[in-house]
Amino acid sequence: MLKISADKLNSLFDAVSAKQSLYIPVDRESGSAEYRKYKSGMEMSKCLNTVRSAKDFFFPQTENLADFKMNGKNIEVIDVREECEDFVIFGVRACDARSFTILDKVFLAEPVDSYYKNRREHGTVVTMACTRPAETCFCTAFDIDPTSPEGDVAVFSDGESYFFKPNNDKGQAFIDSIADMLEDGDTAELAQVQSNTRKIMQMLPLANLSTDSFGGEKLMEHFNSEKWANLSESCIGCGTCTFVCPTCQCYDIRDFDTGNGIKRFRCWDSCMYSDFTKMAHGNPRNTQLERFRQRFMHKLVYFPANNNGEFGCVGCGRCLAKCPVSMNIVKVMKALEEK
Amino acid sequence: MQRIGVFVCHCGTNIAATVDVKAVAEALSHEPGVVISQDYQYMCSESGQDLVKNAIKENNLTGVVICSCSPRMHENTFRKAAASVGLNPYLVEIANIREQCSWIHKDIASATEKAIILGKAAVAKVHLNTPLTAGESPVVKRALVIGGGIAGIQTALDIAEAGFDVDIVEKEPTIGGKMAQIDKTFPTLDCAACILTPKMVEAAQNEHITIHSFSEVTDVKGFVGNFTVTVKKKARFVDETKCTGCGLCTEKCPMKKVPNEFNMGLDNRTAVYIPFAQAVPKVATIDPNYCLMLKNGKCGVCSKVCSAGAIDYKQTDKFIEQKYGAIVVATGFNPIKPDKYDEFAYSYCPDVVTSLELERLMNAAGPNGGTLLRPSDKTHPHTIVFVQCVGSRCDDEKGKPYCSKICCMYTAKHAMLIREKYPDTEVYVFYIDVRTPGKNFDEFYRRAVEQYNVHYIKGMVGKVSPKADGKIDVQASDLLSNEQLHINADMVVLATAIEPDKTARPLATMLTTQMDTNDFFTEAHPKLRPVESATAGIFLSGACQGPKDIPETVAQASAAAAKAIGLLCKNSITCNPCVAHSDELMCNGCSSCEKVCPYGAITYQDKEFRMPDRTTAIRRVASVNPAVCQGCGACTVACPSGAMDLNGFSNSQIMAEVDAICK
Amino acid sequence: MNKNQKDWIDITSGVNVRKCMRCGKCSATCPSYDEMEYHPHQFVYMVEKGDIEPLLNSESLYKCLTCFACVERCPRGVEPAKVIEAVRLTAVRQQGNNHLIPDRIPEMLDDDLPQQAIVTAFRKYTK
Amino acid sequence: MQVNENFEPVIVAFCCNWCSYAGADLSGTNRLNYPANVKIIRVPCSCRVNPIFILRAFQRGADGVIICGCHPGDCHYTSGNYFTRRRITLLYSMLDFLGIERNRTRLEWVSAAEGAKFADTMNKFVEDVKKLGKNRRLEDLRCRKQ
Amino acid sequence: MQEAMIKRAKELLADGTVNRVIGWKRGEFVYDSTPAVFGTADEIDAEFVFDDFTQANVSKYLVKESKKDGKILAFLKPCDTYSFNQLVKEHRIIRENVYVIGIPGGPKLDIEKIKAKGITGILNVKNVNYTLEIETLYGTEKLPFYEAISGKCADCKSKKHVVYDELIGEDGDVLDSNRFDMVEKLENMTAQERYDFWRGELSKCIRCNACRNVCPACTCENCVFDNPKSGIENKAAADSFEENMFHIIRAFHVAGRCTDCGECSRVCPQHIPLHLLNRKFIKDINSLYGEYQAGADTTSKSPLTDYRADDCEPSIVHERGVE
Repeated sequence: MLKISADKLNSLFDAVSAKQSLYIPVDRESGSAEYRKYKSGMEMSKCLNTVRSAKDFFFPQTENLADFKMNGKNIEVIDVREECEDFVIFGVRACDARSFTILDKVFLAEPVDSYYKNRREHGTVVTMACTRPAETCFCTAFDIDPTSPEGDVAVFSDGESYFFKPNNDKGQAFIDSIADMLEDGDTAELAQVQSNTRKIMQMLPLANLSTDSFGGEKLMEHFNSEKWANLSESCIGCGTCTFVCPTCQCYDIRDFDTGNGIKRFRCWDSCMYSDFTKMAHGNPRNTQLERFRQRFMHKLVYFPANNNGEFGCVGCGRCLAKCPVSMNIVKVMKALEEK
Repeated sequence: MQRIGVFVCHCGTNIAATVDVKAVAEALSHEPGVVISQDYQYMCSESGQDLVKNAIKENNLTGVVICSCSPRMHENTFRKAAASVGLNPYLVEIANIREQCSWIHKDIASATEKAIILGKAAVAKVHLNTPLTAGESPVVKRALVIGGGIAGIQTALDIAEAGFDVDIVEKEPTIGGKMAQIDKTFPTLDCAACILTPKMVEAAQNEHITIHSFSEVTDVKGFVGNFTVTVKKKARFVDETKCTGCGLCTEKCPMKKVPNEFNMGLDNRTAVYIPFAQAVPKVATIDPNYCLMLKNGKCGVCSKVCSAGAIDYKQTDKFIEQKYGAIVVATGFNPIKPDKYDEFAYSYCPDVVTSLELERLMNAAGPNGGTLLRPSDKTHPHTIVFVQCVGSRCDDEKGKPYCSKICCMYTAKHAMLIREKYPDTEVYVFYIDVRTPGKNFDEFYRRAVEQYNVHYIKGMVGKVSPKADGKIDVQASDLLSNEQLHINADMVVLATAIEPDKTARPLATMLTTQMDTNDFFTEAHPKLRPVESATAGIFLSGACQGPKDIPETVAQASAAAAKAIGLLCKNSITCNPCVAHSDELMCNGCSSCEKVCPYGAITYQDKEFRMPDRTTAIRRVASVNPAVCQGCGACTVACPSGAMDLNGFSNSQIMAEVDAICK
Repeated sequence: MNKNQKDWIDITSGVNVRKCMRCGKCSATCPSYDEMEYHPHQFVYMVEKGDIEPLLNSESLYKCLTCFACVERCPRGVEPAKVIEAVRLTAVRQQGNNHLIPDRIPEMLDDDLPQQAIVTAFRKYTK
Repeated sequence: MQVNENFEPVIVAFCCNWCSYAGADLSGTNRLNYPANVKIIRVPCSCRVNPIFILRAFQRGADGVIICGCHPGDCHYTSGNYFTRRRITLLYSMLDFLGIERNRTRLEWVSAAEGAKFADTMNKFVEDVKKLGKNRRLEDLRCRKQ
Repeated sequence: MQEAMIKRAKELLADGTVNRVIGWKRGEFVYDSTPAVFGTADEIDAEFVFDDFTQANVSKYLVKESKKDGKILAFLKPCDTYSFNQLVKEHRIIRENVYVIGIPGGPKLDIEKIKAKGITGILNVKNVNYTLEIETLYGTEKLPFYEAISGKCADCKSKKHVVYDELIGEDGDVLDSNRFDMVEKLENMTAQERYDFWRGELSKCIRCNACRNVCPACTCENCVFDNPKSGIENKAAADSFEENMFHIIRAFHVAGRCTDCGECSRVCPQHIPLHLLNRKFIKDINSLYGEYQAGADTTSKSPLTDYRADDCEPSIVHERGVE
């Protein structure tokens, strides 16, 4: 496998960012990490994951869709779409990499979301295999192997070097573009690292979390469960879980009157919000119980029902860490499992 | 879809000279919703108004924008014009392009640009205007006067004269107030009782006036035109309807050592008493703190001698509830007690008296039958010192920061009366300033000095020391001769400050009216609305609003009556429709709005609501009484959820104006 | 007018002399009145005018017993005794002028002098 | 600071109906000039001005916002401007805390008789805002004029 | 403490004083307790937890809970009692329906602080003489207790319970905290520095509304930012202005009502120091209009619904500090 020694990683970043935008996870002062556009000298974060997921690159929180201009009493529609420039996201974890597959099922299915597609086509996802999973990780429950991530290119580290493995043509092209900086490497040490990580994965507190009792066929059983009342009781109805979630894909479309024209934009929405699904007649989901149930039913039942059994969760653990009241999908799954 | 008409006025050349009115009309014609945009020489003229009216009719307009002078000039004119052709008057907006544009700018280009922007803001606002209808609220044709002094009596008589029923609530057993205690009045020196008591009788006999003596207001609900007031009639243990006022009980009552309030405690009365001979109602009252029967169940003399059978030891407080359209506050004043001023020896020297005490000492119905004698040894005083500004104009917690206004004049009166009746008496008046603004006031004061030879000394008394020989050493400064004086006096009279009655503050709370830091009621406007409180339907009469002499009090009493009559004449009150209203679905009942409402227009109700989850819930929500709300909008900002909004100046309307201006 | 001196007296006394309404109650109440060339109300008035030099040169400074009767009775809270004290301090601090020297106090004592005055004097001049 | 002579700020003035709006009228009646940049919005009382309106103005392109009300103690509604004074003092202090230039905001008391004061106040305010230049710290880029 | 609370809760359930208990429920890990209502002694025995990580302020839940049938037992830390009182004052909580037991407050631990030290795979945290022994998948780590205490506890304003029906443990005092230090530090910066500081912070905002939804002062039926009729509704900050707008208006709406409980900063997933905005208002109110602590009582007038004729003029903002 081609590799680069760890001390040369930044020169690789310099080379990549000279040709296209490069985003890497960077530590913030407060200890957490976020993706930033690479500038020379930036250190890649050693954190397991960023607070916000990598979905932002393809599905940003707000996005201008179109403009309307009023000319006297006439309205002109202006398409604001521009061809997206090529960019690379480096250091995406296996969970976030899987989330793109899930988002693709939503946005690239007919009718194709051209805004999403535009970004997806121009983005190269370089993933990074995990070596130090956290107690909140449960990606294995969704058949994700964090030691061998998906993405266009997978990168592995044995501590000394970074190894590059292409997962598809786009990945191969990326490796080709940097081939002159890479050298052949011995992957023996790497295998050892991978097997160590797999052992740790089995020791994780959530290692035994099972999805067996979920899926499309469990609809009525779970929908009518009496446990929702108790589970949703503590939910404060904020959108933290949805906004840090790599797979949540709901959005709202709004018109903003700037005073000299209308900007139509979309922005993330959260099924936890009281005005989600509010329509002219009112709102079919009026209580936090219904909204709370919706979020988890969607991830664990409705989504697999429509997508060949694939769940709408990748086990990244962000919602476990960030929920203000520590109510999360794991607690929901465990509660619903109990008979 | 809105159909808005824009009308740009030239105002002769007032506007047209600096604003290109044609350009304004042209520019505004392109605004959304505008279907007609015209300019005219004088829009406020009859033909100009006709232009607007015809345009409304012909184009079926839903909103009108007039670009003209200040809305303070002609808003009403154009609203009336719109209303005359069936357009709700509140769908008219004015863009002020004269006072706030053409008159202040010289450059035609920038003035025109600004006029267009102001016009656009008005168009943006009128898009969001809603038809408003002035609500009506019925007026109960009855007035309540709180306080039965000269102010209350005068107000009640004037209102009754106009044919409306009036109730007087007086906390003492008789009406009459402070004036009844006064001997003579300045500057005419006529007898106070001679001019007051006929008015008291007139009030008692007037078919429109009901007097609730020995009563207090305990609760006020409601709002202008429709107050509900609870009055407590305190038990007087005498049936008012039976008592003939013969006074036999007061003669026979064995308990004769009760300090007589009417004579300022300078003599005694009986436990069952009639405050004074001309009391109205002339009904006896039993003082439960002294009556032997009520205290220990042994006596019953009054009951035995009363041929009318009016004595009722079992009587209890009674509460009566009555509706009123208007309330007049006439709670009056009291002189302060100067006992905190050790240097004046008031609390331990009986010959140091207050001016009101002197009134009683000199009064024919007073403790000495009208002969001025020293309280201590009943001898005739030969040297009397008057001390001015006792407790007035003070910067400390003992006194009052204000001038009590009446002391200079009544002291001149006292000095003059004493000099006239007892020419052998030397009278000294120590003053800081002599304040005599008033008709014939300064002349009166000068007469005291020039004709009656009263010694006016500029300076203050520093110490009053009673001496062993019964004389009083008065140590004072004479600032003009720059020396310290010692006067060997027989009596010292303190012109004490006056303060609002103690009942005023709790009453103000009940009435939701405002008070200043001295507990005087605050008038709605110090110049233009001096007899109205800021709370609609509550009027102020007499010294409860500030220190006043009798003529001023009577003048204000009649003014308050006129205002009350003006209200009572109406069958209903047209309310300002630009008032606040609360969206009950949004209100969370936190009470922030209520706390900032200067009018007490906001109340809370527990209301049942159908909740989104199809259950019903009882929620506490605010509601605004449109008859009371004056439309300031303080509540709209206090409300964090935006449940409160203001008609005519709604959040969305103001934001639309902001947007249009910043565009 | 010596503005600095006036400001200094305003600051050291902490008194706002403009609050005085010229009622003269301070002088009316003053036990040392007859001893004084300038009386309490004059102190206040003259300080307000900035006419301080005559006060500094007057024996009246030392006649004030600091009994605080004027402070107690002033209806406006002007505190004349503090003004006098501040003027006195001004004089005391002008070394070599006419202020009293502590050593000379014992010889000035006589039986008629109130006890309070002695105590006050010691307090004032032993600084 | 450099003053851009060509910069014409957008100034929103909220004036209470009873004092300041009348004061503004009076400055017109007396032909006292002040810059055309100032556009007045009439409100019943200064206490009607919601902080949201002020932010909204900045969002939409205002460079300065001034509120004018009756002098404390003279409020037509007796207490409205006292509430205004507290609210707006705190709001302005908060804007200052967030690093928004303090001279972009002002609260002044102008009575119905103070036509001259109104004009002076506006002249001074416009001058101050001109020194600051365009509002960049509290604008909404989407609303910027193209 | 936990045992004493459980014992008392069961007693009060048993004697019928209350029919529910609000407290905290044990989570998946050592640190992730969730506020919860318990209906039976068995539930309490099984899941009730109170330890160094139970930080959440449960008073806001009582807005709804106090309107249900029967009385609920609430365990309130000192800071929570201020929120509770303020909500009672605003008629949001029906006081009679809540039985309040005052319990000792922090300092509580913040797991995010531990994680920020690079410690991951946390399986257990033990407090041994104020040194945290943190058992992880990658070995045991040690950390001084005070390096991991929650931001809201570090600036604790009061250990006093301003309302309670009974106390477990002792009542404390109002503290002399340094909670305004950071506000002051910012005030002493230049306007440009302050602007840069806040841009840096507020640009992180993802408008998840956690700060608002957890805030005990934010109990509007419908927030202006959720209400299309308000004209300022927005779901996401599409522009830096909207970030400013949301946080300025939110802080303004709770000004004079915010008890400084610190929940907003605790729950912010992006660690924005939102409490500084509220503290700025509190500091201004204290210095301009007299000391005021929201929630300290249920009768006083909030400084924004009150005034004095001699209040300072707004020009004070222009005159003080650094431009």
